[in-house]
Amino acid sequence: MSADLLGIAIIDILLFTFLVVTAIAIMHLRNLFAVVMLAGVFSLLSASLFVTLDAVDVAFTEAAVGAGISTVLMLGTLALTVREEKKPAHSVFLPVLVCLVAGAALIYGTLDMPAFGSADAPIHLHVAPAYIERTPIDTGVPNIVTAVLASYRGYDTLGETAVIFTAAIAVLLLLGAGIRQSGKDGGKE
Amino acid sequence: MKHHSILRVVSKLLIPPIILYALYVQWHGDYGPGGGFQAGVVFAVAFILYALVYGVDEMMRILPPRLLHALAGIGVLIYAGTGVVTMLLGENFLGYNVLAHDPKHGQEWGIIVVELGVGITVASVMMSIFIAFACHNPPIKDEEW
Amino acid sequence: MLDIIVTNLPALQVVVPLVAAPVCAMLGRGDRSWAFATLVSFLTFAISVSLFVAAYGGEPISYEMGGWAPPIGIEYRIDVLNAFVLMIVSGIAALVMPYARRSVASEIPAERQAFFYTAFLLCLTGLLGVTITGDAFNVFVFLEISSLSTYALVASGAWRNKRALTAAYNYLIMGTVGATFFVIGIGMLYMITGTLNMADLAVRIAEHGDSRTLRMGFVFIFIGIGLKLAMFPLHLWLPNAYSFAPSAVTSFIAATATKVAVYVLLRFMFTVFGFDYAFQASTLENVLLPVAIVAMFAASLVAIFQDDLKRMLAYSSIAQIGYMLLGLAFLTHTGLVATIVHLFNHAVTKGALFMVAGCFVLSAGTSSISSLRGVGRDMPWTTAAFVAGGLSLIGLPLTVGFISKWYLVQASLELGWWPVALLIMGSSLLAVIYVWRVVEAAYLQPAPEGVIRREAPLSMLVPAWILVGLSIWFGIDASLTTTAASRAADTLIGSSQILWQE
Amino acid sequence: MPDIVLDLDFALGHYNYWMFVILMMTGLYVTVSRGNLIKKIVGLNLFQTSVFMLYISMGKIIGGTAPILTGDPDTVYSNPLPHVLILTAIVVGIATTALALALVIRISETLGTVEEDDILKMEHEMDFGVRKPGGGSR
Repeated sequence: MSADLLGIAIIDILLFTFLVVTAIAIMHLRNLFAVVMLAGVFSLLSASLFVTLDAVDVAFTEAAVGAGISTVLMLGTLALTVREEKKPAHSVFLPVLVCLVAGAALIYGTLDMPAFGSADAPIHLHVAPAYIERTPIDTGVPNIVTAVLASYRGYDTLGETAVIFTAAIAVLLLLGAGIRQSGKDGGKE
Repeated sequence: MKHHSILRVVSKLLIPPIILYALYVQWHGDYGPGGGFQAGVVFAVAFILYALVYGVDEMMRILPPRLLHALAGIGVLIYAGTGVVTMLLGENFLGYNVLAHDPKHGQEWGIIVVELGVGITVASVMMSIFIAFACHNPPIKDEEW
Repeated sequence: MLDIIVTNLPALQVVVPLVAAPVCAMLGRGDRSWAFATLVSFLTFAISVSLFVAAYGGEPISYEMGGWAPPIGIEYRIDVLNAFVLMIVSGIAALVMPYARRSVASEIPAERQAFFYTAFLLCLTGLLGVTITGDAFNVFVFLEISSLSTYALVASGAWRNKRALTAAYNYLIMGTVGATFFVIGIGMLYMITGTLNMADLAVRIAEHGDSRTLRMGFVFIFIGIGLKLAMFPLHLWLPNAYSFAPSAVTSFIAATATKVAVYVLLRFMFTVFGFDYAFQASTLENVLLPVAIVAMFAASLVAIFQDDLKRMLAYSSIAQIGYMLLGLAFLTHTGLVATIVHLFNHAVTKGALFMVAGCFVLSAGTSSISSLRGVGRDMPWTTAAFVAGGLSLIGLPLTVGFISKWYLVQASLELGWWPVALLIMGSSLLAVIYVWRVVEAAYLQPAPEGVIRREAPLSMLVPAWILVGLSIWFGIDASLTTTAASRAADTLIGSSQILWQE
Repeated sequence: MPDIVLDLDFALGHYNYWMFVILMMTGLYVTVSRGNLIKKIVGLNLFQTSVFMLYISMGKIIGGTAPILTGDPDTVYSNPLPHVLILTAIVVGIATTALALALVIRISETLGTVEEDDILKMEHEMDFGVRKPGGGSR
């Protein structure tokens, strides 16, 4: 078990190093083109982390959304706006303070968390085994994630579909219905 | 990008497999990773690639925005409609058990139908959003890139 | 057929507006989608009234989504408290919709109106979904439906004033950070309990006992909701969002969105965490009490110096949220009743006042107080509605505002906190000043030359006057609201099973 | 040396929560400190993705596999519920991003800038009709 844990730790720490480097680069670079590309890289790296954590569905989605659609939309926005960030002029004291306090609170909260990967954490003992046991009996769908997503917690997924629909309505309300306009959509219709 | 013939040929070769893959992900989500959401995104990406190479107008000729907007709503209606049907059949909202003769099959049917609803909504929403972004007159000209 | 509808009423409460939204988007033209959305809002209100009647009688109603028993599936759980909030939300929606037609026609271009009404329905769906659910993660999903549509609705004020765009953007950033904090908090709770159902969470948290993870879970949920409800000093998004959004949107979200956030806070504090939880109690007393009092004064003071009527009302909203949090900070039954009663009272009052502001915007083209000089003669009914609403905001007897303040003062005196009681009265004086500024401009100053202002159309005046009427009706006879609030407080306290100070 | 061994175990059991906290705070920092509206959104995405990692890592069981039934009764599956929650959260994330970017496009169109400092200056001008001391807007 411990060797297993160490192995995972090494892969994790490697991926994590990449993630941190990417995040810091995103923070410092002012060429937004590069920033968007690195954000895509960040998503891909996190997708591989999800694979090592057994979350294949999530990894798939993160890769498709974070590195795919989200990057396309970001690039589309850059094409319509600017590609260079201005040098920040204001003080960084308050943001640093906010992040330090929030980070410290989070670290404090992790201290009583059950150890990573342990099979006897409360999270694995209550509802989750019920899903794993009941999925083949109730639904006959081998992918438990699909069964939980579409059936046991299907209502959440309806909400999720509604969120996506909301995004479409919101974008259409803001940018128009996608029929090419001759003038500027500045709002003086 | 009117003159890039390599891009045009390669994308023509790529787009059909991407669509095929999207369909695979859609229908195979019960067995492996994937499902309506992922399939919808992949499907949308195929058409976005098409639009990037051949132009948004060309894409809008195949998929008019009005159709996409309607489809986005229809996906939600398919999902919620499944719930309404189960209610009419005497179960709770989204209780798929009553959709077939035995509960297990009912669940399978229910899952397939709602995943289809998710897939339709996600694909058409992603494409509508892309079109809405792309159809905004760019203040920067193409040559400046 | 009828019994199918009756047994599925909890699901229908949310599903009806949810299904209506895509249909509304497909209807196309503005008038048709408006008529449809109005019909749906009436239907939703009817459902929530029947749910309230059912929940008022006794036991909470539980509805299992998909037929899966909780905690496997998602549960809807309706007791007096959320039935009450559901009724507020859908009732305000049913009044704002008729009001919206003329106001929206003047502020949103015709070809976007269908999308506008769809977003409105989605916002209603989200708020109802947050209120009705008994599942912690489901709260997040529906919170995001309502938030995303609200951002878009706020931004659609850009056709009148382009600053609506940046207001919506700032709201989006702060709201999303808040939602993410909320998700972190839920994650921590889930981590130590293994469940997401609220009732189940409560049982397992009690078994689990105090831990650092639980504490931080509480803190992150508290801050996350605090951002959504514009708790001072996390309110920075609110003034701009309220003042630049289209008038119909402002009256709707000012009357409902923050109320729903207060409800979520109550639900998590009492039902999920339980009240004997010492860390929570000390947080309330040491953090919430000063925050609430500062909000009451600082926001009211800022309101006095605003020139824009909507902006002034927005700052007053922050102060009023302070009152609600104050009632919560007392940790007594009376304090809780004050919070819940004020939830209703402020929704009615502020809904009416923002509607009046929208009437001014439609007729005078502006809501700047200095350009509303002499408007009392041109628009007597609208201005009179403002005066009545303003009196309720101040808390004069025979208005609902008085009922809220009465309970707040009583709660503070019960604890012997008489300085707090004095502070409540002091902050009411500030309200007198900012309401008076408008009254003075409207009645005592001469109208500017050559300005023609017509009385607002009936479709806008009637909803505003209905709300004003409600604020007077329930100010004279508060038995329904206070009984409901008292029972809701009982359920909250009962669910957290604690020893009270009384 | 039992104490040190214990600490190592503790660290091994918690290090990845700490990693995610660092990533989260980087994201949050980019969101609150940068003035460029697009970069703020990128920061928000980093923040959210790191929260997703925290969720997924709590569902992991050492020696477990992805929660897709294999038919072998001895298989240990990792917890599927966090995966489901995060799938939903990812969708909410992209919806928020799309809306935020649409807002940025409109802001850039109407105000001609996507820098917070410039926007604040302009709004100051709109409020008071004078330029804020210390530099003109574009």
